[in-house]
Amino acid sequence: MASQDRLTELFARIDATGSALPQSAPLLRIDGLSVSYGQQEVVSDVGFELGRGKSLALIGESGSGKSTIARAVLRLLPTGGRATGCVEFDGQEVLGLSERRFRPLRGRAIGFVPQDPGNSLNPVRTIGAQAMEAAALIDEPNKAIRKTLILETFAQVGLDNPQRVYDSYPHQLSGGMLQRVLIGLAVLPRPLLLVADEPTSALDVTIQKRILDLLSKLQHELDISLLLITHDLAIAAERADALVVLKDGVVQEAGSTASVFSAPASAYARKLHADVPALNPDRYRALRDPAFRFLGTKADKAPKIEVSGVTKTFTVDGKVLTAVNDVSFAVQAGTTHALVGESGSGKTTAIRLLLGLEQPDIGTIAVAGEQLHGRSHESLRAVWRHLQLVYQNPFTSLDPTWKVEQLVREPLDRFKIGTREERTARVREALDNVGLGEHLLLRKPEALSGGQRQRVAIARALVLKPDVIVLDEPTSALDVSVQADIVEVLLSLQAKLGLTYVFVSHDLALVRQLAHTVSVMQRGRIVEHGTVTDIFGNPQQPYTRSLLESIPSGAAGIARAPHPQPRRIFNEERIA
Amino acid sequence: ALVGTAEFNPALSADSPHNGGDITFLIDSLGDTWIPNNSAISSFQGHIWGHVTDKLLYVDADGKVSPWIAERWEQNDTATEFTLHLKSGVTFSDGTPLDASAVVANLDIWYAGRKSEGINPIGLFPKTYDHAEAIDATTVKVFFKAPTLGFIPTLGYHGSILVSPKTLAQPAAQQADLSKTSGSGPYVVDSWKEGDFVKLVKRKDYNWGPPAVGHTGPAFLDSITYKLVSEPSLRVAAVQSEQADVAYNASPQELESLKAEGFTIATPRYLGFVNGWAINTKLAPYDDVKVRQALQAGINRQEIIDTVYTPDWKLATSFIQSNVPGATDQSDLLAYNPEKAEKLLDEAGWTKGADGIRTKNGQPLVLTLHSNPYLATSKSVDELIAQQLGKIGWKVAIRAYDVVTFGQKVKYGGPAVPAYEVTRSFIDAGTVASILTNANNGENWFALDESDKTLNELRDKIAGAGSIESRKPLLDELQKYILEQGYFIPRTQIVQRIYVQSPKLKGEVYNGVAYASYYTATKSE
Amino acid sequence: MTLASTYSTSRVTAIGRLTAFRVPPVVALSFAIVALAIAWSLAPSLFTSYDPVNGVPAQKLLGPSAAHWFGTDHLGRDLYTRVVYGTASSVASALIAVVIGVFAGGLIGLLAGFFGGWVDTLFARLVDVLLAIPKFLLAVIVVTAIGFDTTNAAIATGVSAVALFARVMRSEVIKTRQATFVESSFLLGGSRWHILWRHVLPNASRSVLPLAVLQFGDSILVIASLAFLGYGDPPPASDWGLLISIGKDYLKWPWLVYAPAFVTIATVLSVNRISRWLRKTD
Amino acid sequence: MSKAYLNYAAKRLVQAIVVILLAYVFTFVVVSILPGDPITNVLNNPQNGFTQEEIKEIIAAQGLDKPIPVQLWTSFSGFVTGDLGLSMRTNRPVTTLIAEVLPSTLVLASAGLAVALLLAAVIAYGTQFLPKHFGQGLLRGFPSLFLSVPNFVIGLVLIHLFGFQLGVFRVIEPDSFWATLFAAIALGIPISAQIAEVLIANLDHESGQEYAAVARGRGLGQMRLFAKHLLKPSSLPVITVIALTIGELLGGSLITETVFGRTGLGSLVQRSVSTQDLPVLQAVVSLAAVVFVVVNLIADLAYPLLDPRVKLLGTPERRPTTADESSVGISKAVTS
Ligand SMILES: Nc1ncnc2c1ncn2[C@@H]1O[C@H](COP(=O)(O)OP(=O)(O)OP(=O)(O)O)[C@@H](O)[C@H]1O
Ligand SMILES: Nc1ncnc2c1ncn2[C@@H]1O[C@H](COP(=O)(O)OP(=O)(O)OP(=O)(O)O)[C@@H](O)[C@H]1O
Ligand SMILES: [Mg+2]
Ligand SMILES: [Mg+2]
Repeated sequence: MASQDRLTELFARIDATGSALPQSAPLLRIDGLSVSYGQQEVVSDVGFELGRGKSLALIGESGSGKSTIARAVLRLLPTGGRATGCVEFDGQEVLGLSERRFRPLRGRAIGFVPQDPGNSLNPVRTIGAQAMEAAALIDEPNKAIRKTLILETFAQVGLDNPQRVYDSYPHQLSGGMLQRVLIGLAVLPRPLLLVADEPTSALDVTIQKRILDLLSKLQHELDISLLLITHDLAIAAERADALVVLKDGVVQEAGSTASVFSAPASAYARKLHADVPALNPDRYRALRDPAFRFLGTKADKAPKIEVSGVTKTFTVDGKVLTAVNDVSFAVQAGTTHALVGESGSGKTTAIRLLLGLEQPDIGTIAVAGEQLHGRSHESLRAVWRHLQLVYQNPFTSLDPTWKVEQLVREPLDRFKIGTREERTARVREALDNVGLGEHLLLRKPEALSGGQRQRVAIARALVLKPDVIVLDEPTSALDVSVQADIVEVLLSLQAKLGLTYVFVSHDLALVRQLAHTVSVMQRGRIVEHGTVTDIFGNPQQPYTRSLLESIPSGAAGIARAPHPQPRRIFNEERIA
Repeated sequence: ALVGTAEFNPALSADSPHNGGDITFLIDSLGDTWIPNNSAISSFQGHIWGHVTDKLLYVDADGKVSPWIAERWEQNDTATEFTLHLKSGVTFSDGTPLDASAVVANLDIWYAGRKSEGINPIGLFPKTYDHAEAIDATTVKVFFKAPTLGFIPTLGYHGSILVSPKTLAQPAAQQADLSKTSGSGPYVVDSWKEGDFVKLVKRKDYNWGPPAVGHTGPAFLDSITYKLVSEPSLRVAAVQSEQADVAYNASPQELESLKAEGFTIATPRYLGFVNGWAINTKLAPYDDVKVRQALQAGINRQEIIDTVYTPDWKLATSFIQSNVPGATDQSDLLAYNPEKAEKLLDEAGWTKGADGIRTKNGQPLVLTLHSNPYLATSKSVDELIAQQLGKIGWKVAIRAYDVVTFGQKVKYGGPAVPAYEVTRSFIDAGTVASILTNANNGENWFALDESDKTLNELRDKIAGAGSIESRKPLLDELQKYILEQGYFIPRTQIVQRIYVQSPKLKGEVYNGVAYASYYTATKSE
Repeated sequence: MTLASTYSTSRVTAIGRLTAFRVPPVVALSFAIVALAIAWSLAPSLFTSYDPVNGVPAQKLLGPSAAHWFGTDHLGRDLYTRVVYGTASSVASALIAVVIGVFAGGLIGLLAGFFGGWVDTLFARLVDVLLAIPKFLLAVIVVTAIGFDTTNAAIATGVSAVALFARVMRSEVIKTRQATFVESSFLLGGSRWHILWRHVLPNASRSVLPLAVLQFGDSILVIASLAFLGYGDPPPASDWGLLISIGKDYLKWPWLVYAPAFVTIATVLSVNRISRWLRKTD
Repeated sequence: MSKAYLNYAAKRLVQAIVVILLAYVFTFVVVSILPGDPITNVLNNPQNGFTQEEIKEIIAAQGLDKPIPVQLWTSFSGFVTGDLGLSMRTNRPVTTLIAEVLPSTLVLASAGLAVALLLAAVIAYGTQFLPKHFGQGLLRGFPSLFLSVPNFVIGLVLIHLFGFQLGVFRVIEPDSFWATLFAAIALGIPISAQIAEVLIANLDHESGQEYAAVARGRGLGQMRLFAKHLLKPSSLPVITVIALTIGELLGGSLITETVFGRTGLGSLVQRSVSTQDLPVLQAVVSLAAVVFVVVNLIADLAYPLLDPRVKLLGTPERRPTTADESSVGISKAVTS
């Protein structure tokens, strides 16, 4: 293999004794790796091995040190980062190499696919100019041939019009296309190892699947080893031969996918497994199912929320864009209705209309029998008293200059509810309901974790004791474990207080866990709706089916497992 | 024929070693407009006008009047009619002859200006002027509505510059362009730039210099460049490093060492009032003669010279400069005597409080000073005096305004101006008395109006005096009276113009208003 | 499952905050210098035994020595003492300038950014006009219009900074106004005024603070420049700019320029450092 | 894009014209608050000996007794038709006065800008190549230091050192090459600090961007990374900053010209302010505003053409960079 020769040559230059290694030796061996930023050690004594042509997934919650390990391997730690221990690449210790001697390895031997495609290409240079840099790593003097190679690679990663892509600036391409470009650039010099740091987390579910498929395909076709970083256990299990589970920079468990996935030995890996919605569709059944009875009462009771024939258009740069097109749905009191669909399908717009934050062009909206459309903010205040919203992003929905207590108390003050003491009591109660302790009362949002912030946001919505809470992807910015906590909080509150939820998400697995009824949106329209069992059990629309197929299931991991797991039920549903 | 004479001028003959050369004169400002009437009395433009134009008469540093363009003159007994006899053959640089009609045109515009065009009259030209007639090409007769003894000295004053009638006929905007102005002086304007420089070159056919300076032919130096450098220290440093030949208005502090380095320091005193205060007698407590006298005695004038100035400055001996004809020595009235000052203040009821400041009826004894913006050292003197007066219990507040604000806010007898700082030149001491009161459009310096009989009497007698001799004792009495009364508090004799000059440059002459003329100067290599 | 579980993040942020508030030595030095300047302006007599106004004329223009740290001036006054006594006016005038800039500019920016529409258009054009006139030129004209003294120079400096603060405030307000938490406050029953004062203003002001500190240093310089051109207080005031301006007439005795210039530079540099540090820790 | 761009350009142009006209009116109002004028000053000086009647007559002849709005209208209509009137101080046409001094100021300002850019580039780009601790810390300290030194002190020191001690230039020839160079240095230093701050902040920002790490992952060395990736995006916002420093250049020339004794717009302003020569002040301020507005207009119009990222948003004044805040010169915004 040409690339192998080149590499051998390269190493010969680096170290005359280093090339004669048996093929069976691991391509990448990490031992006792610790990384610290300043005083703070964020990765401690990590070790694993990755064989040639194999794949290994690093998994763990946010901040567990996954990216740090990846960067330590590539020696791209940001300023202040310091790595100690041993990183062996192809039998050669590389951590101690000088930058000058290590640099030839980058790109040529170790390719890198970053997490966020949007920020990973220079915005002021064309794709082609940047691709040429990658092509320069091939020993090919002819520029025209290099360009042909680039275009071929673009085609190989599934870009339809390689020449157009070549001439474009990054901002002219979609996230999915950019990620393909990046993968293309990484594989172009035919590296031995590909490090992919959460290559799909910034992408839509449907695109996510395609990208992962592409990576797997390339890995096999080109015989590349893959170090895949993800926080999603299901993805890891589907795509990797071996797993390394991290927490706080410490390895919790490592081994073949089959063994870790099917029989997690550590408590942390077990929890991680349990928290992935796709793997545990029935986790909250006990909390959720009692409310199904309300669905039957349609005839005798008016729905709590009724949206009918609502259309909303925006005019952007003279072009008319129909964000929500003739949307109708109804929600019974005490149940959860989910709006699902890919990004840009109009979910957020729909609920902004529902709250009266936007006015529909046509159509009517009623909450608890009260008309919402065509009303001013002032006149809606009374409605909002009983209708609250939890935003998608917990980092921007809380005023960073306020303390937790003030934040939760604000609606009480604004709506002038109760006496001082009563308000204080209600603030405590609400915080208690979402599981936040009193010691957080005087903290500002920046001193809270993402999960804690989102709980504050929920507490703030709850403190008014509203009937309806609208949740716009309340957990999409959080990792699975935190998401699981929040979902549990929401469901137990619903069970306790009989709340009505409108739940927006693009994560069908999550919706499957908690919703009673579902509307599937595509390009502003509702293409399919029904109870959660109908939609998931018997999807009618190809669009719905494609969404469902995109849910990672850990199937590969399970296939490798010696004993099938009971949680395959969901997978079978999908296949049906 | 005249051109011919110029060529045989002795200064041009081979035995003169110093002919030729260019000098650079560093000046702190080049003033504002160049309309001759509006700018002639500016203390900056006067330098240039002095070389570019001539005057009818010459007034030397001692105030002596001598012929120049006017070779002779006569007046009638009542001093209402004057006859001037002009030198013949004099021409302006544009070729126009400087004859009687040209002089009449100048006299007319000095008196009246062309106000609607923005050409001002010369403010100090006698307002009694009636008209002038050209009797023949070289004789001018000037008529006044009232006796005007001061007319003759005025002709040598820096405002009275002779400019070509062609120039005078131009509209204001043209006159304001210096290069379009023609005079009859030994130099002509070669080039200039507003706020930057004026370059003068020698006029080769010049042959009518004032006899009093001992030379009448063309100037020796080829060119003089007046260059604006606004920082005093830079001007001096440039002369020190031989980048220029003369620095104007240096800081007094530097003079000592410059002298030691061999530079020529000239501190000519102009004819005029000394630097000092005209006291506003309407404003309490300065309506009390004892307070004024205390002020007179409470100032240590020697210390001012020692600290702010150098020995080149002279102690004031009267309220007019000692070189003015008619000035008398009143030094004993100006002696520093703090005990006397304190005694006078005690007598006037101003008693010292715990903080050292004197009070009367709860009012502190305060003197507010407005530093004269035209005199760079004024602030330092004020500060020093504030220290001196502070010792005898006087509180001194200093205000410093720019020229414009000063003009707006600080006036003789103004409501918040107890002491107006005077820096002012004049040619004839006879004009002094009439300025002091408000009669005949006087300036009423001490806000006395007509209330001081003695002063009025002296004023009238001086104005009516037929001859210089009979006027002399009256002037002495006036000086004594004003200083005794504490109407005027002198600080030092004024040196408004300080010249630091390269030792290579020699032979310049200072006139009655302390302008340096380089007409006679030479520069060695 | 314990819902009250706290995350490792809390540990991380705690450490983060500690490191964030640990003051680097340069910043500590800067604080010390600023503190000294403030002390000088509050109680100058504690720092020197000489008289700032009355000197000993016989001891004029002495070089720096143990007795006179910065030497003496042309009237025999101790220059160090003059610097110390001039601090109050220098510091106070810079404060005045900052207060004017922050308040007038902040208010304009706040209203323009929050209300938008014609209010914004109106203020935006006003600010554009102010910005289009060079800052220093504007200050010179304003100080001429209201008269020459240090307070007026401070006012002029403040006026010339209004546009800057208006602009920064406006863009911050617009940024904040679009923040989710503002809309969220509407949903929680907040009125426009409540949101303006309690949400928009505090958030938008966060980035104005370091800028105000920076402007403080800049104001010292601008006021000194105005004093240098002769638009400051009359003697015997001894503002730093005035001292430098007086000193320039005595270039033979360079400490008359360098000593006050050094104090000015040290103070402004410290203030800039502090501003930079504030920005980082924000 | 093209239609949107033209739209945007038209809007910006109209806005620029409005700002210029408003600036004229604004200056007139401020300037007419100034006490006095050169004519009254001369007349009021007792030494010049004018009588009250004479004073009144002259003032009326100059039209100075008319109400302010009338004077504004006269002057404004003159401005719009290109007639700037006569200077009250020198009695010469304002256009002539400005034409005389403009070249000198233009030379100084462009030299100052060149010095500023050069210094800023050396400092900012130097931070990319010097060893982390010592050299970088030193270089990074420069902008703060430069911003803390009064412009006139730099000038005084340069004159003292190079003009007198070393005799590199003659102080009385401020227009000579070396004198101009040193004046440009004095003028450029504070401005270089502002540009360097922005550059450094941008460089830090860009090199911290994911794409820089990815490019390095592609095997690029520091030199290539800088030249190919960081240089352009970090330098583009400087265009906006430079446009904003035009005002500083003109304002700074006021002091620099005074210190170095140059005759230019700045010293013309100095002389006109001290005598309150309204027509000249009015003209210079308007000229400064026109220059500022035009330069910024050009920068705003050019920016979207140079930076492919920029999308033209509805409101024209939203700049792609952090122009808003950087007008202080401090790259506050750029860092955010
Ligand atoms: N440049 C840095 N300086 C200081 N601390 C850092 C830096 N980068 C990361 N950290 C810290 O190191 C820890 C590990 O970060 P890392 O980015 O490796 O986590 P991760 O597992 O990739 O998380 P995520 O899933 O959010 O990407 C975190 O606590 C983080 O705050
Ligand atoms: N205020 C607005 N002005 C113009 N277009 C808008 C506006 N709000 C939404 N849109 C457009 O309407 C469409 C639907 O947007 P919406 O935010 O409702 O999608 P979404 O389903 O919530 O997507 P995501 O999953 O990314 O949050 C998008 O194309 C969006 O660009
Ligand atoms: Mg990561
Ligand atoms: Mg959305």
